[in-house]
Amino acid sequence: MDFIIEGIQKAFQLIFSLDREIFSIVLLSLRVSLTAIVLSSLLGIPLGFLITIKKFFGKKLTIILMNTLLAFPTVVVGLMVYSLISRRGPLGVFGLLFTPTAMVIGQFILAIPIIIALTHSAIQGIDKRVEKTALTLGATKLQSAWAILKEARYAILEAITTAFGRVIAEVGAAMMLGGNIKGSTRIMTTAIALETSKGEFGFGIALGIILLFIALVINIFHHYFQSRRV
Amino acid sequence: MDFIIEGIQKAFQLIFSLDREIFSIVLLSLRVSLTAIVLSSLLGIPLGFLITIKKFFGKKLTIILMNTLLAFPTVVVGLMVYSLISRRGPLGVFGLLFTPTAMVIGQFILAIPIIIALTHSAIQGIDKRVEKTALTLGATKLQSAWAILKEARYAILEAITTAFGRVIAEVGAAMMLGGNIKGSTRIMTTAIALETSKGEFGFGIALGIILLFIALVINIFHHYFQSRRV
Amino acid sequence: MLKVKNLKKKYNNKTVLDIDYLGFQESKIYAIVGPNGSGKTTLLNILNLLVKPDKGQIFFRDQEIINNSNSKILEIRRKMTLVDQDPFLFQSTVYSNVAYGLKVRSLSSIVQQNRIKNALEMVGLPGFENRKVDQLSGGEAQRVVIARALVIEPEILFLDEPTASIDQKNIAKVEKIIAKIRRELRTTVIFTTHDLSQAYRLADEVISLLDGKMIKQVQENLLWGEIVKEEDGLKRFKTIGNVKFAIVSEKIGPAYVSIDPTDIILSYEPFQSSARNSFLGKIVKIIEQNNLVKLEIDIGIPLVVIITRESFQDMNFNLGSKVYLTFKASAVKLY
Amino acid sequence: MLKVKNLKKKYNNKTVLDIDYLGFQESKIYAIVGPNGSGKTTLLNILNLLVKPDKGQIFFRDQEIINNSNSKILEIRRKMTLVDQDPFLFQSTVYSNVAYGLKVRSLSSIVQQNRIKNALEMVGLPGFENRKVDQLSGGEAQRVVIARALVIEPEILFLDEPTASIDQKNIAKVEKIIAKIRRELRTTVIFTTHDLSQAYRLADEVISLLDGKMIKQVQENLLWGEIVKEEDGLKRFKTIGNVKFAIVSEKIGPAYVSIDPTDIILSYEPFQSSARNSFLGKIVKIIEQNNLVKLEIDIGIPLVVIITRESFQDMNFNLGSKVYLTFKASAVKLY
Amino acid sequence: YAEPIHLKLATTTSTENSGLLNILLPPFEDLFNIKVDVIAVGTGAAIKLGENGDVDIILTHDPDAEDKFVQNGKGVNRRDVMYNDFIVLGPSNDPAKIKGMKNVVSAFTNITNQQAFFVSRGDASGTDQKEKSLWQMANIKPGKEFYLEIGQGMGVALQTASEKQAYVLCDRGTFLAFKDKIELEVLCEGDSLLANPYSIIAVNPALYSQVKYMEAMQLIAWVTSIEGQKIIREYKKEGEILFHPVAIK
Ligand SMILES: Nc1ncnc2c1ncn2[C@@H]1O[C@H](COP(=O)(O)OP(=O)(O)OP(=O)(O)O)[C@@H](O)[C@H]1O
Ligand SMILES: Nc1ncnc2c1ncn2[C@@H]1O[C@H](COP(=O)(O)OP(=O)(O)OP(=O)(O)O)[C@@H](O)[C@H]1O
Ligand SMILES: [Mg+2]
Ligand SMILES: [Mg+2]
Repeated sequence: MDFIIEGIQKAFQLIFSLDREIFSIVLLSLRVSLTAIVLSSLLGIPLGFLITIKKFFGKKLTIILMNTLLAFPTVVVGLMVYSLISRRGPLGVFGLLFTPTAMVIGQFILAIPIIIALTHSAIQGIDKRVEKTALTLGATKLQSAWAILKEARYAILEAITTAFGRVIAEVGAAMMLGGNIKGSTRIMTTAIALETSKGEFGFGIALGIILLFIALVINIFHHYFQSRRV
Repeated sequence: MDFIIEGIQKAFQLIFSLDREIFSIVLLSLRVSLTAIVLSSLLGIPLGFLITIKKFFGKKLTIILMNTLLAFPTVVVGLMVYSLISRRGPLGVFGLLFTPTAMVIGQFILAIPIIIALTHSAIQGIDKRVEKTALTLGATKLQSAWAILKEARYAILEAITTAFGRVIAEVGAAMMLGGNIKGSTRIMTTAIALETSKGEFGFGIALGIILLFIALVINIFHHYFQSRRV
Repeated sequence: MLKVKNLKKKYNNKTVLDIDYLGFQESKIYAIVGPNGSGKTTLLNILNLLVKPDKGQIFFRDQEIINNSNSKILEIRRKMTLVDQDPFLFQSTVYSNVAYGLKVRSLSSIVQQNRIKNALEMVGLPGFENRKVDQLSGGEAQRVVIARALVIEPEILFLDEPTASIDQKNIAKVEKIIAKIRRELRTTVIFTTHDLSQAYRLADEVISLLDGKMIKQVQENLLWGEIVKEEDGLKRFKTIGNVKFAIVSEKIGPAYVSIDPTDIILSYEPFQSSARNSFLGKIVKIIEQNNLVKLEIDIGIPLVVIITRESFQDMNFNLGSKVYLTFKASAVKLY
Repeated sequence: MLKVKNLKKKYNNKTVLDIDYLGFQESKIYAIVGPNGSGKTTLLNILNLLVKPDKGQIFFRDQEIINNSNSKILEIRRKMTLVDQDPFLFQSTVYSNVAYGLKVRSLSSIVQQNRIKNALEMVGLPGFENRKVDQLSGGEAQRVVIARALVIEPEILFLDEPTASIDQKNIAKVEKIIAKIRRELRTTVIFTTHDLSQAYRLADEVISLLDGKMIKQVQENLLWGEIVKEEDGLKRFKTIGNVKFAIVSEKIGPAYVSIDPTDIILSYEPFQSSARNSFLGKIVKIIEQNNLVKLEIDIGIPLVVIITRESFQDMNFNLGSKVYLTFKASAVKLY
Repeated sequence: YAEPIHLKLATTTSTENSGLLNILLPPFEDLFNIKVDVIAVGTGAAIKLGENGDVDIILTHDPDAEDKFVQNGKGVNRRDVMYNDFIVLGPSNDPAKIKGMKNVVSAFTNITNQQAFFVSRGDASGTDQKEKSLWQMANIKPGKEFYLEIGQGMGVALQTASEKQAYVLCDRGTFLAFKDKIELEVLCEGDSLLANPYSIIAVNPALYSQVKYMEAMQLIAWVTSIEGQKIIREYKKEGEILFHPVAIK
């Protein structure tokens, strides 16, 4: 209990002290996770759409696999990417390990099954008449896809929010691939893990609260933006 | 790269050796995560339903908060629950720390915002006429709720799958609250973390593959069950 | 058995329903007619206790309902059912759709099966039990929805445009069903329609709605046009084809008017009278209706006139007969 | 400008459409009639290139389409549009629904605004631009969908039961629109309806479908019943009210038959002839139709008979006249 | 058999990872019918768990923090159990030329002077505290761009150092476990400053009544017993001795 109270106090202190280190950690967290989310949405939403709309061999299997990948542990994602980009790995020459780019790759892999699976279920639920109506009115394939996505926008935005929550909160891949290097790849969650292992539980909670606060601000923006567009 | 190959080999070895320890770790993972998912579904689906259907003060805020909680880092959930159930915490007398129950609590807290938020967006997308039709045909409030949930079943099952993926793959809360005690609270992900910290990357990947394999089996069952019911 | 008093319903500050009193009796058939947006669907929704009116009371067998407990409302709602204008089918089979109302009432599955079989036969869809609902044609879907309502055997059945996309053979079937359940189960049927002849053919009473208000008369001869002030200083109602009626009115501008078909007098010669409206027309349609004869007379626009069988025979009217129509300015009712 | 050859479409191994040849010419109006499930909607979907037939060819201005490239199909589909039987409105405002077809064609927003304003006025919904679509009454929604199709100014307009839930005043409006766009824009209009009088009133040609096949004749006097073998060894068609017709048929069992209203001869006295069907009936409805007169005669069931104006006058028929109907067994056509 | 009593031991990840506990504890468990639940966390977290009474006993290697733990009355009966040694690892080309140096403080000075990369755990663990104290002795304040604080465990630190071809301070046990996976070699060892002492401390039963003090004392007795110390002395990994017992001379 006292850690929570301590955590809340510390969180306020940190926020109001405008600590430069905290600030840059927060910024990096956001940069990495938002990049990963933008990229995985750009790829995942069209894929989720195609999986739902198209008939193809192995469709059911693909959907099951996507749902399975929702259970991909972050550490394992971290390990797998690590073994590709480490000095001894096939992509070692690019020197990606322990850079924000590596973290983006890890989070991208974590986010994409979520985006695909939830986009699939979002579009699954859309009235079959949307596509027909759009075609009837002269829409191209692309325009009718857009019409369907627009009808599903609420659930798709929820998919993005869910994926964002997952990656901004994940620690395993970022730790493994970024290395939690102070001043260069330390992000909110790896900082929390560090403080926790030091026994600084209150400080960990404080950082967690700041993270949630940031998520809150983003969600408020997103909600505002969403309700304006409809 | 070599870790991945090593991991795949080790995964097969482990599966076919029917290692008793691995077996009990897998079983505990499943027990904890499935319990957490059942409980959070039982609470979260009705809550998600009510949030969507009812008009109440602060509705928008509630939805934004749920979306924010999707970004709850597992370590922070672990820390917060820890400070409640630690000996010194208000619930210390129950001696829950380092038990599977504690892990269930942690995962429950992680799962519930996902279930609520995705149930909300699932029901949001359901034709408004479902409720009217059910009422018209003499359904009680509860029966009409059931009719709505049934129309949204696909997306709600996806919500459960997503939440299941999240908790079976999470490590922070389980580590903090279970303690990764060999033979009593060690689950797949904490074992993976342990092996990774030992530098046994291949073994970590092997366990990760087994975890994904289990998720696959569950998803196949779930898919089969779902397509039979429709 | 069902009545409403002082009913008011607004949407976006626009009154869409405003009814002082309306009562329905057991085992009678009521038709509600009126143009698009006149409040028919809204009225049915309120009567079926699905939408709360902003003001007013609803009585079921003299018991006030709206402010009752939820369980009481449910109990009463279970005695009625509504077939929607744009009906929704649960994404499943025809069978489980039709079974729904029985399932929520926990009826035994044997009863369910029998009733469902009967109902599907009644609407002309025997053997459709296992059809997926997205494989139905428009008219088939509409009839499934009617079957789904029939199996409940409600005391009051609301039907919102039940035959809008049903073919003629099946319209006859549905109409027979309505007559049959009234006769055999003493069901009160309240339906809306845009087919006035259907309304008169089936219903014991026809209720006309216009802009949310009940209007006394039939909507035959309901005309849309403009009230203008002519050079002679008198007000006239001008409608399509430049046909003009003398009218008694305070206001000018666009308006609905109606002329009661029984208020119009027919004659072979024009006759000098106080009635200010007199037109020459030609009979283009003759329909027998019980002891009355309904004539459609073309005076530039078609006007319906109802006269008795006797006068029809006495006057020796026939198709193509040229006749004078005479009616008072006050017979042109303004809304 | 549009024609189909050897069209076949099956659903679940049941042939729902089977048409040898069907052609549509520019600037003409076609009505497609037929009972529920006869394949009307399926035909429109195929003509609008939304559903692929299992077999057959479609030609647009003598160019085969189906096996064309996607972009070609799109180009041709953009010259037509379909108003669905159970139309879907995008969850948004009336304006953005009506604008959709213009937006996908990237028309300038000034053109959009003008056309939308005009179209909404045409369907009698001026000022509805900013209304949310879930706040429309049934008939209003149907008219929004018609407006959405009109703004595109298609060369071919398909309308699937466009007036099913529209009130009489607005039906007249929609019918006028159809006539107007044909006249002014040379649009080909192909619509389905269950209202035969509407079909004849509007269309240059009426196409009858039954069980997916085109049938030659009108669907007045289309009857459902059973062919039975009587004790005298002859086959008769038995329908409601135990009315029986002599019929020429190989098969027995349930069937549709039709009797061409012009194949029936009327007389005051029964006359001995080779025609094997003779019934006494009473005239219950008289409707003038151009130079013909359509009579409805009750012989237990209502039968429609069409005669010329002259013979109507010569015979001095009138409402209530008792007349004999005579027609040959071969006039009872079997499907 | 009666249900064994569960004793909760919080220890550092390195102890657990070395594999020693898997040899040391089973004979004790059999002998006393006590099951030891090992909770392996960071040193700081292990001490915190002890402070909160969530474990019964701790086994750590951070003398300063341990002193404070005992001074604050949270822990009682601290016993030194064993020590192992730290070593300085680095890339084989050894840019700072410290290979074979005995004096670790001057080795550290060389590393800074050469502006070679150095990976620090930066997680306030025992190893981290030791490293900090060495910098202090060398009178150097690291924290430039060549000094990477990663805030993670020893294994990752080795991995990182290998990737960056940097120097790193490491305990011998972890190095042996990672030897094959990294491209680093031992460059500096043997300084008495590099000793890494482990202590075992029971949680004060006066503060938390439910703490299993008796069993904790039994465990302390076991690891400091002749048999216990023998097991420690004889535990080898990759043919090398890892820990040197100190409880019994
Ligand atoms: N949810 C709503 N919000 C706002 N206005 C509404 C809503 N529902 C209906 N209306 C308006 O209320 C009026 C009455 O609608 P109602 O559906 O009762 O008409 P109706 O008589 O059934 O018409 P139709 O013949 O077209 O079905 C219409 O003007 C309609 O636009
Ligand atoms: N997707 C489908 N799968 C299987 N059968 C279908 C499907 N769509 C239509 N049918 C069947 O095909 C037949 C023709 O349907 P269609 O919708 O073309 O009829 P329709 O003439 O438009 O009828 P209505 O007047 O009821 O609208 C019907 O028997 C219908 O049940
Ligand atoms: Mg309506
Ligand atoms: Mg149809």
